[in-house]
Amino acid sequence: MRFAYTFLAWLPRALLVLVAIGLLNFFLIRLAPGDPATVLAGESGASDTRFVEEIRGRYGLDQPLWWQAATYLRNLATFDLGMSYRMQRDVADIITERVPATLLLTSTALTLAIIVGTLLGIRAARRAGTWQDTLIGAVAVLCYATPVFWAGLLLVLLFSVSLGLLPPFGMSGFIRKSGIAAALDVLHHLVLPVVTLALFYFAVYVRLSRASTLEVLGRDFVRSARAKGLSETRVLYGHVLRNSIVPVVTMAGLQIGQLLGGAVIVESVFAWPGIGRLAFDALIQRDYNLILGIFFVSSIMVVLANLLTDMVVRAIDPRVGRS
Amino acid sequence: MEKLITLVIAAFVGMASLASAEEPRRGGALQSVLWPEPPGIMTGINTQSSALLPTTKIFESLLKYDFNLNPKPNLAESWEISPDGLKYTFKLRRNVRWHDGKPFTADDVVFTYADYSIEVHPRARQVFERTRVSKIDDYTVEFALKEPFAPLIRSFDLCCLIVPAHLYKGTDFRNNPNNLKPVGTGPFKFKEWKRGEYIHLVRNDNYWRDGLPYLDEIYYRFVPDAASRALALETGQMQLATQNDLELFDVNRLAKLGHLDMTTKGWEWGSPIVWIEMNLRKKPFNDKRFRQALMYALDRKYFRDVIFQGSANLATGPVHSGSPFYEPNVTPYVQDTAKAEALLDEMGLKRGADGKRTTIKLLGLPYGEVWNRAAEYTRQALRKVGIEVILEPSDAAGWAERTRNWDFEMTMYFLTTLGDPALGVSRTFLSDNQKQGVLFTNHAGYANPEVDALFNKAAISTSDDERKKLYSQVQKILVDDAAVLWLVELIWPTVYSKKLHNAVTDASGPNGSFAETWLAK
Amino acid sequence: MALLSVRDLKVALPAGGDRTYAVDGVSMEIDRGETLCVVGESGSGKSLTASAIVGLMPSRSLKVAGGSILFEGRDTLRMSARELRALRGGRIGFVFQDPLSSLNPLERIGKQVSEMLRQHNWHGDRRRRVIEMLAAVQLPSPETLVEAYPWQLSGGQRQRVMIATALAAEPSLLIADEPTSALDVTTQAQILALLRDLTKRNGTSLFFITHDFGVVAEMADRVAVMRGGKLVEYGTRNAVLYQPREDYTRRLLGSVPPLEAGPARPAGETILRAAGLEKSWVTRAGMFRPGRTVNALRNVSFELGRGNTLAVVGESGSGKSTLARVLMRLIDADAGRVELAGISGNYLDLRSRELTALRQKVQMVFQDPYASLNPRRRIGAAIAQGPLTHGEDRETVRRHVLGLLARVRLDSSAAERYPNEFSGGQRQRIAIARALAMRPRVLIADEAVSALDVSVQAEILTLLQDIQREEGLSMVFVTHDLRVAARMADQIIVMQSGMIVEHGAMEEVLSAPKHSYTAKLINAVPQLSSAEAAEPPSNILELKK
Amino acid sequence: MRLHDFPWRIGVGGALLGLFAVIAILAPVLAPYDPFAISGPPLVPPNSSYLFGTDMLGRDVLSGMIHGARVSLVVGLVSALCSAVIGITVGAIAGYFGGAVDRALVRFTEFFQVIPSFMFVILLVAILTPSLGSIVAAISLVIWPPVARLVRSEFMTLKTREFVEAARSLGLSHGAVIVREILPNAMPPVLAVGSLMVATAILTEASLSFLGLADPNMISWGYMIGSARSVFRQAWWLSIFPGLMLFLTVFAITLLSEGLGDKTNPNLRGNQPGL
Repeated sequence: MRFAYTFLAWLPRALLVLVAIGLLNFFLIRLAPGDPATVLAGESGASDTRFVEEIRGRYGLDQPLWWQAATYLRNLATFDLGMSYRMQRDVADIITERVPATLLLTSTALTLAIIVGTLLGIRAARRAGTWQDTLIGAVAVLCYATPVFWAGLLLVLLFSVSLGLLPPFGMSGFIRKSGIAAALDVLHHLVLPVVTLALFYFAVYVRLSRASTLEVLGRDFVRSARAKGLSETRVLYGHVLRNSIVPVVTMAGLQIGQLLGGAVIVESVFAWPGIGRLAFDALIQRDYNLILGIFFVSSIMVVLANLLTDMVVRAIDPRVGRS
Repeated sequence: MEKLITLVIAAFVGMASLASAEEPRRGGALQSVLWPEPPGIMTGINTQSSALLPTTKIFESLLKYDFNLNPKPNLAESWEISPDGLKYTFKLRRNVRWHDGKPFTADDVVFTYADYSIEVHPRARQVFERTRVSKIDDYTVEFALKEPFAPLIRSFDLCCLIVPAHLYKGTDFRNNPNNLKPVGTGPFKFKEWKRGEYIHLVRNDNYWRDGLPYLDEIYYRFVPDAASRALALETGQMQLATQNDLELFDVNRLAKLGHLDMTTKGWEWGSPIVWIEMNLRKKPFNDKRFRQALMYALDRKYFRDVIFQGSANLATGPVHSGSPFYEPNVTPYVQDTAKAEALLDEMGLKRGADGKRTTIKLLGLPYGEVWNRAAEYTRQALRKVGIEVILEPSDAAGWAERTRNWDFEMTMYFLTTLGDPALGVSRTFLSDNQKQGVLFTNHAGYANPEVDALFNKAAISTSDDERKKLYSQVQKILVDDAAVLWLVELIWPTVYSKKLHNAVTDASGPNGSFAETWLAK
Repeated sequence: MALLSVRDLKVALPAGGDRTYAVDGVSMEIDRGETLCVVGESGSGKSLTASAIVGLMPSRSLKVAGGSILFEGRDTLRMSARELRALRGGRIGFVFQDPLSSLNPLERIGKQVSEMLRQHNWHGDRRRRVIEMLAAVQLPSPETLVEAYPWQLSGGQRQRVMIATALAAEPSLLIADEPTSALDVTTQAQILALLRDLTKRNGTSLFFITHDFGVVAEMADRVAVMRGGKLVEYGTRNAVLYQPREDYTRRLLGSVPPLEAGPARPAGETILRAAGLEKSWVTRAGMFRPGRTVNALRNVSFELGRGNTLAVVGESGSGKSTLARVLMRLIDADAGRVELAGISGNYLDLRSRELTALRQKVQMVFQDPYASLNPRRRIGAAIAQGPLTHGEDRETVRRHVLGLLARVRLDSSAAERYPNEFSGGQRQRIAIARALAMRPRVLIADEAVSALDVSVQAEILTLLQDIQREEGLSMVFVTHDLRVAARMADQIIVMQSGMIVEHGAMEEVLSAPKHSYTAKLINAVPQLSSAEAAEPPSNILELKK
Repeated sequence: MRLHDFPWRIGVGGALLGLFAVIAILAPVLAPYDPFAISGPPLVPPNSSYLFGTDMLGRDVLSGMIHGARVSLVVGLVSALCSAVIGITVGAIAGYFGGAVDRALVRFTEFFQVIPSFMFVILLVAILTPSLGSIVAAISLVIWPPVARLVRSEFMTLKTREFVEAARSLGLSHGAVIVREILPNAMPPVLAVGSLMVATAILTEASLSFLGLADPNMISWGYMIGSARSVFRQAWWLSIFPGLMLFLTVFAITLLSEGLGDKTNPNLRGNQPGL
């Protein structure tokens, strides 16, 4: 029952946020100089007033702003994200086509980073003050300080240009294979981008889980657990982990929402056909419906991530929301 | 490892081509690339460069043009122009069928030029609004003009391919369902478009030139980044790449590989020129000496060799060197900083205490690293003669917005000057073409009655010799006046596998119909 | 042979500390079924000795440097880690001080107790054993309690769970490190009785650590007094309590205020009158849960005579702290009047800008010396803060501060130093100086001494009494410790869940409490004299005065 | 403070940062060439006259790297400062006053988290057109929430502390209590997170420049790497060395912030703002 309650409490606020964000984005985008018509005119190397008027008319860009906002919200309610001006296709189709690539990349990277980061963080906390702690801490700082795009370029230079082990770009080979071969091919292409993105997230979770584990290790109930004769491992994974994982879960929830941000860079470096790079191009080309569509999808991801985190935290710590 | 593969292939290919004589082979699949993925491939409606490649394989134009832009027969067998240059009559081929089996007749031609192109294509509108198109009989069409318009004969090219009247007449052209699976008369039929992956064209078996085309099918694949495209060419997975598909560095590198070849021909119909436009409404740009000083300050060889990596020629004036109306002997403006400084002093723009004469702003073209470097070099060169340049950043939309609204001091960009000065050159300099808010018009605000007169006279004259004399005079005036800072003529290289023959056969180059193109084993 | 005998135990402090050994050559013994009380002030090393027995040193930097600990014939200092783990919980149970944080907040009670049984492979039905133990420690409805979480239980209940866990595997020794210091006095009495009963019934020896001699009197068979890591006195309960050989023990015994009213002062004319004070907290109503209301003050009225001290006594949650903060206008009461001589009308109605007059008449001293001083501000500036805010000029304030430092027996160099360079007692003196700087007519002390060691407590109480006498201060003295109240106050009010259940002169209330709750409180106070001494040695009488 | 426990992190981090600050300030003197001037043939690999080679136009990479320090440190410090000011104000008010004010400000802070911060920065810079000012403004506007969250939680714990009640009972106004009593005690963790802000701001500016959204009149490391993308396989030195400078600067700042963090409260929550 409790989770139904959290969902019901979450729903109205989430809808409000989505609408508010939708409107904010709607007006923000239009602040950028130029509109789709000018971009299309510029690109086709030929234009006259009738050409530009005709485009504006067709996409309703000549309507008063408030009317455009109203239609945008009305469409949003029915999940109709409108047409992409540049690609002449339904935004929903484009996103459903490109989102899997981003999700595949970012979720793998984040999961990898969380698991490895948290375990190493616990190891560092358990061996606090020893060389292991300092080593892990140093590696974490190194990864955190490495700019994502530079790490990507270095990995490509090392593993694909000089060693030729891994493909430098794209999500699949030039000619698409099918079935298992296609899956393997994608995995083969996935390695470098995931490692690049995971390196950055990894650093965050090592420091976070180390700090959190250290804090919990100092609490009285750990001493009581030891007084029961429990071995250090059982104390750590039986009692400490459950308490120290809460900040990690909260940070993970926060970062799920930020996945799109990290993806922009990695997808640009590795030409990964995801919505990160698509969002950047759409913004530059003032493809209003497409960029608003992507923002909308990413806000849904953020709002869902908040719900998920909230539920997971309540599952771990029943006091939340009760006291 | 990679280097190894390419050597092996090169050796193998070398042997194969020696063995078979120049006998064209029937069959095979051409793998080529397309980026960015075009919104659509319906001629007239989708005019982006990436849309032209597949469109020109499906649809055909009345005429073709050789490398010197001389018209050659295509869907039109023959044509006559009346002595007073007011009537153009075309005799059409008889045995041509649309992909859906319907016969190709004069109705299609009349519909294309009188109705369809005028509605959808801005450039076609400028030309064919002057003509009255009428059907003499099923296979004869006549274009009537109120006053002679010499460039008309060079306008029956890529801009207006013939569309099937029976499928489009009376419909909403932009939302016509056939746009998604276009029906043309060309050597290849539309098979499939897998969004995000490729466009697949297959041979049109009952094409009107029997025995053609040689190729079974063509794949245009969407590969998002230049480096992958270069890799695909290198490894032989792909046989053709053109225009902006490759980074300039890769073009030079690939061209030297054994199994690949490179040509710069095939873009004559476009003839793109790069220049810096100045807002003549503002000081000090309205002073000819300042503009000349800028020309003397810039080293155009550096633009050609370093910035465009040799994929360019020096531009001397408004008309492309490949055009029949080109006038070579105009003021040469070879880099001469001393002369530039002299001109600036003469103007009274002395060097201040900090060595600066004045500060001006340059709006760079936001289309990638090459253009950023071009802007950075310009600033560097002008700084040597005491002119401080502030680079104004923008993105594609921002640039278009500011340029069309005359909101700039200097802006750099390139523009296709097309087959005929009346089509692609005069629009930039005619004083009555100052349309604020419209891109690629006379943004600079150049106004010279003499130039206006010359351009208008040349446009309606019927004799090529007279037009040549008039355009030579115009070029001399414009260059001396330094109306714009001409830099280089862009070259769009086409890199192709040696196994691929007859890919670039006329002025349309890779945008040709590929009817005679064939692929060795 | 003794169950546990500690021989010449030494625990070394990390280099650079103020002394080399935290525990310096301590020896003591416990026989089967016997209770040894180890008593001493903070820093005496009593907890470290207990930790050394089971090898659970609080930090890696503290190492056992010598001696031996024989338990059931084997030296725990030479045991392997695995053997030590079998000992902990299996043969030696542990109960810690703060019940609120000694249980894993995210684990159910049943699981935490049965974990002890699983660890020491208790053969037989573990769930039945858990319920049996929960019942043994007198917890209500054990079956439902097994599924409950720690935060759903009170402090006393959680301590019972700790005891149930510690004794679950039938250890032969139970170490209790100040198990009741964090509890209310009534709950403390129940827990002490429970421990006595369980250890006596099962023949479990009890290693009981405390700082309260009253508790020692009730629990101990043998007593060890420790100071600065050394064993100061060791002997049977009666010998140590009633014939202490060391004067340090005598001084400790002397500083425990007996439960007797001090000399009563005449109730002068009223300086502060409170009437009908009401205050309740409402927890925010959730989407589907009604908000819960907690009544902190219900119709509280009292009077304070000039120069008198009114004690406000009650257990935690009785509303005594809320009352103090309402009087200081740190919290706004829901209703009620408070009149102070020199301020017209009910000063609860004064708007925040008009409070300056009140600030100069009423000041407050807080409980935790480590939290009531801003760590980032020098002592002199802290004391001068009040007067400066009220616009007194710097020079007079500076001289006033030096005078106050002398007043609270701190040398003037303290003005330039930071709080972290002072002991708890010294900080409380500084807090008093800060309050006096405003020259208040009324001083409110909220648990002003409960965080201090008993010897330091005595000094502060004496200082407060001297200042009250010299300055003619009236005081409202909030405390949970009846013995402290008895020593300081002329009148007393006893509060229970927000209501005053008893008020009157100190002497009458102590000797003849009208309300049953007051009587319960008085009996619950562990007292030196109340122990059933085998033969009351002569010196008990002197202690009475 | 005895030598051996001198926090090496602060030492190393501080020294490195100091070095970069000196480089930034003395850039014109230190750089062998004018970073914008074409001082040699294009694409020259590292050699004696050009320690780190030349770029596609023939400009000296080393001089570019030295001048690049200016943009990074200016953007880093100014954005961190602005975001700290916004964060502290919002966090202090929310944490100290609680109730409706707190709920409203928390909603406002969450509002900034819904759009991925890096996308939001790109959006703002695209609107304002890339320049040093617009980049700093955009970054400051986006990275303040973590500071606000930390300050709010610090204030919520500190405001219940007795020395705050004592200060109020002495008659100090809310403003004085916030600024003079609570804030000084909240500063150490804020300082630690604040220095992380500098690192994040520098990384964000570099990423923006890498994507091309850079002030064309300034030299920035990210821009140097971004504009060498097409030749990064042939001219590896154009990406490696500017990236190395960027890495070392951020490494130094992170070390410094960890050192500050450890010294003040060892269990700094690793409160790291998402990129």
